[in-house]
Order: sequence, then C-alpha cells, then structure tokens
Amino acid sequence: MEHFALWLGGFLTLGIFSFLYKDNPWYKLTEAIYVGISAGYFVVVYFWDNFYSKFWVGVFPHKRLNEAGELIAGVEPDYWLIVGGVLGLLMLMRLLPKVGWISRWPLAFIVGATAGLWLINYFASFVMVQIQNTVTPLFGMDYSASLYVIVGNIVVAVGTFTGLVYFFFSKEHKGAFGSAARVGIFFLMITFGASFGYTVMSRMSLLIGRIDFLFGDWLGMIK
Amino acid sequence: MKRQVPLIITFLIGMIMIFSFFIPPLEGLEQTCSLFFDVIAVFAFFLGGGNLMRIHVNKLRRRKKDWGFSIVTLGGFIIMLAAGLLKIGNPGGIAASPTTEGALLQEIFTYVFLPLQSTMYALLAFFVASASYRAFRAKNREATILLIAAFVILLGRTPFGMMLTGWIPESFSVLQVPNMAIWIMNSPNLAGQRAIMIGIGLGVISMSLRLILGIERTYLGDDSA
Amino acid sequence: MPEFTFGIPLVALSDIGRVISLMLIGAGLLWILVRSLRAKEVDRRIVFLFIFIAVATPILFPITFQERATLIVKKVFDKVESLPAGSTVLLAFDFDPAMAPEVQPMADAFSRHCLEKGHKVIFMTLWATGQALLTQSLERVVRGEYPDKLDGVDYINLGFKAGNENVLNIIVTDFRMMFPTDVNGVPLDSTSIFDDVKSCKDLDLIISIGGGKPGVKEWVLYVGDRVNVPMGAGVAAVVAPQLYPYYPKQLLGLLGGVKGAAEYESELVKWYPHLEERGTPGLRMMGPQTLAHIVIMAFIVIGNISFFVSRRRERKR
Amino acid sequence: MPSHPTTSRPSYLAMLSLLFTFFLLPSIVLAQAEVGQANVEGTPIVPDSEQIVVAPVTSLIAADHKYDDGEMIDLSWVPSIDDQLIDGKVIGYKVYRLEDDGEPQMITELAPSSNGYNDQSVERGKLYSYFVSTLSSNAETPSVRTAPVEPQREWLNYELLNVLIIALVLGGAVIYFIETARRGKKLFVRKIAGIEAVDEAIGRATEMGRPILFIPGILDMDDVQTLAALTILGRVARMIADYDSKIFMPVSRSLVMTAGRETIKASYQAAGRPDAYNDDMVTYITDEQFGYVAAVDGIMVRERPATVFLLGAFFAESLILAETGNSVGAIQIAGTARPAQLPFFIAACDFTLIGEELFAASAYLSGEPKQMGSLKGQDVGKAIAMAAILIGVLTVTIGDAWNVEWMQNITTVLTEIFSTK
Repeated sequence: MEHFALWLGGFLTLGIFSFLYKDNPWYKLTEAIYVGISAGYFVVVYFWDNFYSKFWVGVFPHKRLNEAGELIAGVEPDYWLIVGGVLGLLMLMRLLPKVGWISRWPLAFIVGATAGLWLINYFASFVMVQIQNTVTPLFGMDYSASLYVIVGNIVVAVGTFTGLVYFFFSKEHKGAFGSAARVGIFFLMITFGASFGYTVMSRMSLLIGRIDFLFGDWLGMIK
Repeated sequence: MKRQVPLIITFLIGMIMIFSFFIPPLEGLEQTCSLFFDVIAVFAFFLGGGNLMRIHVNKLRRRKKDWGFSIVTLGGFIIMLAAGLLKIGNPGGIAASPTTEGALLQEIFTYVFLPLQSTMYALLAFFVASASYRAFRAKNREATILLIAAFVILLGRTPFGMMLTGWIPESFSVLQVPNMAIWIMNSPNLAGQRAIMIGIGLGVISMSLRLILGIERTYLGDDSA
Repeated sequence: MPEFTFGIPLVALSDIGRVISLMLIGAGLLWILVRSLRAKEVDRRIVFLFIFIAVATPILFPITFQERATLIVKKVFDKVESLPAGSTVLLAFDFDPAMAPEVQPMADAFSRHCLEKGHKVIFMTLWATGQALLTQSLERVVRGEYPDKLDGVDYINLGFKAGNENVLNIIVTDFRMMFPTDVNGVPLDSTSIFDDVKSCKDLDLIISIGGGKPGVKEWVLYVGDRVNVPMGAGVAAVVAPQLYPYYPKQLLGLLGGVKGAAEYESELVKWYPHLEERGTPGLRMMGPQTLAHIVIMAFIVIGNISFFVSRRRERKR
Repeated sequence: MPSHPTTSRPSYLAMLSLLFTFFLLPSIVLAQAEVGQANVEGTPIVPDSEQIVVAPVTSLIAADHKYDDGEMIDLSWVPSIDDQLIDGKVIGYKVYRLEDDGEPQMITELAPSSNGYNDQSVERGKLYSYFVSTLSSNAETPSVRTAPVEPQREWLNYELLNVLIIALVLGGAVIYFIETARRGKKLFVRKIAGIEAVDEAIGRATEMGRPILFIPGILDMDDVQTLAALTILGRVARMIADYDSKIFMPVSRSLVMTAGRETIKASYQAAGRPDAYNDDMVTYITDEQFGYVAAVDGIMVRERPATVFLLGAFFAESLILAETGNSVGAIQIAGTARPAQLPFFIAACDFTLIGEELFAASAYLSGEPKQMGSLKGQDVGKAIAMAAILIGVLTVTIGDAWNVEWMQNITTVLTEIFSTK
C-alpha cells in the first residue's frame, strides 16, 4: 500500500509538471482526476459541515439523554435557520423554468448582506486604521528617532499621500497634481517590485518540497 | 414584482447590515447572515454539482473531443460522494466521520488530493521565474523602478548581497544590500500598501452603496439599466 | 573534502554530478546570454528547465554557499559568544509544527551555540503544540549531542504552561510561581540552575523563537521592555518585516526565515568548525534557494539585454 | 544518562496526593461553603495561625458594560497591597457572583496583578453583585460586596459614533454626487488605462474569432470583490453581445455560477439578443482552489482565448493563471483588491486594475452620469484621507516638538475621529 501510494504520488506529480512543457494526455488525465475528486470532496465537506452540523442540527438539535434515558434540557432549536433553508429552496427554483425568477430573491439577499456588511468593515479596517497608523511624529516621540527612522517615516507619509493622489479619479494628472501622482506611481511600483521579490523564496520552497518528494520519498535518491 | 422585490430586498438587508454595526442589539446579525449564506450555498451546490455532472455526461453521450477524461472526472466525483455521503469504505460505518484515518475518503484525500494540490501550488516556482524574466524590463521609468526594487530584494535574499556590499562600514550598514532590502520592505513598500488599502476601502463604500441603492443592478438580471 | 573555488562562494565539490549540473547551468546561462546579445527571446520552457535544475541540483548533491552574517544576525551571535561561560540563557520555543521547517534550524543552532559556550540553558514554550517539538529537539540536540551535560545543572526544560502573556507577566517577577517544577515534575528549588535565578531579571539573555502569537512581540512587551535583559529573536520570513521596527532598541538582533538561520549557522561553523558535521539545515536549504534566485536574476539581466539590443536595432532602422 | 534522583519521586507523589485528599480538598470545599457568609472586608475565611493572610482587593466596582446588548458586566478593582511580585504572597484572585441575591458562585480565577474582569455570562433583567477573593497559598480573603447591577441594553454604540459620522459623510458625498449627476451636471472623470482597454480587448477577440474568458476570482458571493467582478461582467457581457463575440466563464462557486448566468442573460437581453445566450457560457468546475486552477489552465491552452479577464479575489493562483494566459497570447485585463496578489498581475498581465479601480470599473464602463457621480463621491473620501494625513503628520510632529498647544489639540481631535475601538 505504502509503495503504491508513493508511485501514485509520483505519477500525479509528474503529470502536473508535464503541463509546463505543453498540454498532453497525461496532464489531462491528472486534471480530470483532480477536478472530479476535489469537487466531490467539497460536496461532502459542505454537506456535513454546513448542511448537517449548522442547519440540520441547528433546527433539530440532538436530544440529550441522561444515563436513565430521560431527556435532559438540551440545546434549543434555532428556528431562524429555517429562513436560510427557505432561501436555499428558493434558489433551487431555478430548475423550474416558470418560477425560476424567484431565485433572484436569495441572490438579492446575499448581495445586500455582503454589500452592507463589508461597507463598514472595509471602511474601518482599510481606511480608518491606515490613516491612524500614518499619523505619527516624523522625528519620533520626544525627538529620539535616528536618521534612519526619520527618513523612513517621511518616506511612508509622502508615499501614502502621493499614492492617494494617483488614485484620484476626478482630476486630470497634470501640473503639480500630475507630478504628485507620478511620485505616487513610483511608490506603487516599488511596492509591487519588492513584494514580488520577497515572495520568490516562499514559492521556491514549495518546489523544494515537491523535488524532495520526487527524488527522496519516491525514488530514494537523497541520502 | 419580478423587478422590484429583489431591489427592495437588497436595499433593506443592506441598510440593516450597515446599521447593525452601530446598534448593539443587532450585533448577532452578522453571524446569522453568514449562517444563512452557508445554508444557501449548500442548496446552490445542487446546481453546481448538477452542472458538473450534466456537462460531462453530455460530453460522453455526444462523444465530444476528450470524452474519455469525462469518465475519469465523473468517476472521481461519484467515488468521493459514495465514500463521503454513503460512507462506503468507512471502517466506522455510517455513524462515523469519513475524515478519520483509514476511511476511503481520507485515504483518497491523503494519497491523491494532497500530492495534486501541492504540485499545482509548486508550479508557482516556475511561473515566478518566467514572469520576472518577461516583466522586469526597463521599458520606461515606472518599469525601471519595479525592476530595481525587485532586483535589490532578490539580491538581498542571497549570500551575494552581503558579499558584494559587506565592505561598507558598520555605520553605513544601511547601504548593505540586505539592509537596503529591509528598508524597502519597511518604508516605501508600506506606504504603497497603505495607499492601496485606503483606496480599496473607499472603493468598497462607493460600490456597495451603488448596489444597495439599486443603481447597479445588472447582477439581478435587470435589463432596464 | 576537495574544495573548489568559484570566485567568492566556496562550493564544496564532492561529486561529479554537482560539477556537471553546475556547468550545465553556467554554460546554459552563457549560451542564452550570447543569444540575447542578438536580441533573441528565451522560450519560457527553457526558463522552467533552468529553475528545475537550479533547485534539484543542490538537493541531490548538497551545495552550500558561504553566508556572511548581516549585522542584525551577527549581533545575536556576538551576544551569545561574548557572554561569559556559565551565563543563563532562556530559549523560548514558541512555534508549532507548521512553522517548524523555517525556525527549527534556528532553535537547533541557538541550543548548540549556548551549550558549546557553556551557558546554562532554560527551555520553555508558550505553545501547547510546541511541546512535542521541544521535547524532540531536546532529545536530539541536547541529550543526543551533549551527553555529559546534566539536566537541572546545565540545562532545564520547563515545558509548556497555558496562559500566553500571563505566563510572561508572572515569570518576569517569579519563575517558581508559574513553574513550581520542570517538565518532569522536579521542583525548581532542587535544581542548581535555578539557584541564582528567581525571575527573568536574573537571566543574561532571552531568545524567543517563533513568529506567531504569543511570540516575539509578547516577549518584548511583557519581558524585554520591563526588565533590563537583552533579547534576541528568530522568526519566519513572513513576519520578519513586522518585527524590524523593534531592532535595535528592543531586540538586539533578529533572524528572519531560512536565510537568517543560514547566516547564524555560517557564523557558528566559522567559530566551531566541528559543528558542521552535525548538520546545517539552514545552509542546506539556502543552497537551492540561492541557485534559484541567481538563475532568476540572471534571466532578468538577460531579458534586459535582449530588450535593449532589440530596441537599438529598431532605432537604427 | 545524567538526570535527577528519581528514586524518591513515587513516594513523594504519594505523600502529596494523600495530603491533597485528606487536607487540602476538604479545606477548599469548606472554604467555598463558608464564603457565602464571609463578606466583611478583611476577614480571613479559615482562621489559622499558619495561614498566610493577604489583604483584600479594594475599590471593587461592578458596572454595566457600555454599548452592548446587555450581556456583559465590567469589574474593576485595585489589587491587594500584598500583591507585589517580589514576595509573591498573592497567588491569584477568585471572582464570585451572586445572582438576584442568591448563593455566591465562583465564576473565574485570575492571575496575580489582575485588576479587572469582564463577565460575559449575564442576562438582562437580573441583578448581579460581586466580590473578589484574594488568594494566598493557603487562605482566601474576600472583598466587600458590590452593589447589585443590572446589565443594560443600549440602542446605539456611542463608542463608534465617529465611524458612523464619517461613514455618513462619505456615503452622503457619494449620494450627493449621484444626484448632482442625475440632474444633468457634467462631471469629469479621468481615463483609467485598464478600463479603456476593455473595448479594444473585446474587439480583438471578435476579429480573431476566439472566445473571451472571464474569471471572477475564487471566492464566493459573500466577498465584495466577487460582487465587483459580477458588476463588471454585466458591462462586459453587454459589449460582447453587441460585438457578437463568445464569452466563457468557468467558476469555482455554485452561487457565482447562478449569479453569473443571471447577469450574462440580462446583458444579452438588454442587447436585444436573448437567443444568443445559453447556460453553458457559465460552468461550475470545483470549489477547490488548485483543482479549479488546473482546469482553467487546461481550458486556456485548449480554447486559446483572445482575451482573458481576471477580476475578483485571487490568492496564490493569480500568477499561475496570468502566466498561462500570457503563454497562449491572450490580452489580459486583471484586477483585484488583494494587495498581496497585485504584484503578480502587474508583472504578468497587460492591464491591471489596482484595488480601488476594480470597484470603480463597472461605474466607469457604464458611462452613465449617476454611476460616474459615485466615483466623484469616492474622491471626497480620498481628499479627507489626504487632508487628515497631511494635517495630522504636521501637527503631531511640530506640536510635540515646540509644545504648540493648539496643534496638539488638532492631533487629539484627529486621533479621536479616526480611532476604531
């Protein structure tokens, strides 16, 4: 079994890697296996975690019995969940052409809830917190900061400010405003370049892991 | 009715969600909504899973190109359902969890799913290389800055960064490449991230309001816009 | 071991395979460079092939590059080195198996360095999931490599205590209140290592390893800032940028990711050459990383050369 | 191997457990039973000359937790004067609660130097009073009992009032400009390269007779980025219908599939070509991140789309998709609000909508004045943010240095306004 599992792993790994050369039947086979299995796995996980544990058990809680078999106070059923169930059923109405339009109701519910929920959350954690963090004394508390820190602080403040200038929609990037926007783009470019470079190492370790598997676990070539 | 009701639902739910943030008695609403969402998503799964089956069965019936692989996909899907829902191949039987060691579902997960997943993920190592070969070119001023920032960080992550600039005395150690990399990560990078994040927060406000107020309604199948 | 020098990096060559693959990479890059002077673009599959060889070669035939420690790493090393033998050092293993690949090499290097130097080492963890790792590395590094060091005299394992920063809050004034005994149930009072140690104030150095929560930040805020004991740290690469602001005031130095571990190991091996054979996982892991980075940088250079050459040709036209 | 003397350990343990069962356990039980009556300040519970008696905590206050639904009570106190870390006499605190003047019940045990507790297990409509016992290694000293408190429900969280006000200002600005635009005032909005390119990209696909691939990210409908992708899809699909091009949209979530079909169908109807729509334009693949990527990569190399849209929430797969799309020669327009993935799109795609631009794209593409008005409203937010940063940084830097009071006041006000508790 152990042996078979290793060879299976090797077969699948090389199948995916073969895509780097070009599309081929081996890759198609591994892709087909992957899609079928992962879709099935998620059906199973969603069914037990969401439908059964959250919905079913929520509406019909397990009865708790004591040792003598008498019912002891258990969890109260949460009838609110039935609203969710009804919305879910409305979704399935799509399958009936005549009343299919009703499936827009749960969609409208989801869109409204998502938009409303994230509006404030994004605002608080993406706008307010970031502004607050940027407002710091440039020379450090009680002027104790080193030159290194001061330059860093100034760069952060200027970069954030000009970055926002770049995102301005209702003004053409011309004149002084345009120069500020250009500085903003420079900062964005440094951000993208630096984040890219910093990520390379973690991406390489993923490959190191697979090569370890291929040559070590599978072929036993690494001492 | 068909047009108006969804817009009213979106408006009401959206407004309630916004204000629930400030009204303590409504603070549990967020969890309730995400619970509703999970339940709706499970029902929707019938549509998604059904669609997957339909497409592959069609491919098979019409003998379209590569129909053979559809058998594999369908087979994998059905085996997982049998193992996970009917709990076939489950040592603990129908009552036990299918994700315990030794269960068919878990075995397939460990020996088929995991290698596939980590290999797919590992492809990134190759694409990171090919993307940097193509993208980091000094075509204009912006691209040059992108290139320099990436190059300094890359160099700082290898021993060569220190070998090339290790002679710089300690008092100017900021100029040593690895320290320069640290500075870039901490200062200009941070500034850029912040500007992007503030912009995102404002963009979300504006788009959410358009949705809630019913100005943006294409997603509801409204063709009057 | 025959040594072979390519300019500055010392590449220990013990195998024909290593030579061949390194030559393959070098010659290949050279060939592509020549082509790029004629403004020829490289097919992406060639880039893929180079990356594969660059990563696989050092794994199959171990290649290590000599690291030179950056100041931020060297400061931690120098501190451990400069403390007089017999100083008390606390090593906090605040990480779980998921983080271990990155920080375990650091933990090993710190343990070896302290024991080599003759320091007394106190091990502890704030992570329930870190307990097993701590026991294992103690078994492997401390008992395995230093059998003559005595438990309770030269080192002690306090194990895991629940309570996160509350634990720190208490040991900052009294170890015994939080840890009446060590992990084996031996009272601290009966161990000689704790004869002179009452609280964190009596330590000579604290090194926190692990980047989660509780972790380095908590150690700095609850212990380092409150008592005048120098602190060093080792963390995973992703969290390192968030901790740089603590350097050099609150943290005397910081090891970030595999690279930090490798730098520390190289410094360690330089001072204690016999430790090289015990394994330098950080340096080993940096082998494929370094080659891959070099290949990527080489391709960036090559890409720019062919870009400029082709642009010049277009202008001439 | 060297180790502690282990021979004495079993007997040591046995003694300890004997001691515990016969002495400590009964005393703990007795102590707890007696607590009910003993609530005079400073009275030790089990008087004994051997006991280490510690001082009680003082100034114990129980108060309703502000701005909640009536489910919390906050306790605060000044630790015992014996609670000094040097001698370590105090080993902790126990918090007791009396519900509607019933029996006291221990609700939690806290570490030394604690000075407060947040009781989250209370209900509205009941009265609670508390006392805190200071523990030494063998004695317990209770404090004075607090006056009974009833947890209160508040209808508005005043702590977040600043968030509400700024949100209303920004929301108001968005709505104001929407209204202004609706009344016919012309508003200027600058060009955004990525969005300008959409038209051309679709045209190119039509000329080449190859399909257009639309990837709406890998998150579900409960993420705003997916919503943004769908609003853009509405505009894009309309153009595609007009051009009579082909669109294909593989998705990784069933709900996104449903919403995507609904959107494309409506766009085709609006374009007057409902006959050209069919459900197979949108297919579900798998919920799993890399399984989805494996399939989309396959689709890219087999169908060879002329144009690829990658809009929505992306994770590590961003670069795999973008590089494969690039390798088949597609024009790629990407956009995400995940800062970590933006560098990869910038590197591998022809056009990238950076963060905010993703959310603005649909409004921009619609060309309707009221939608453009909302973009103007966004700019008000940016102006406020920029002003806050500029003024804040200046006042905090200068105000601190020369002790300029009015500047310090401005800093304080700004911090108040932008604080999120």
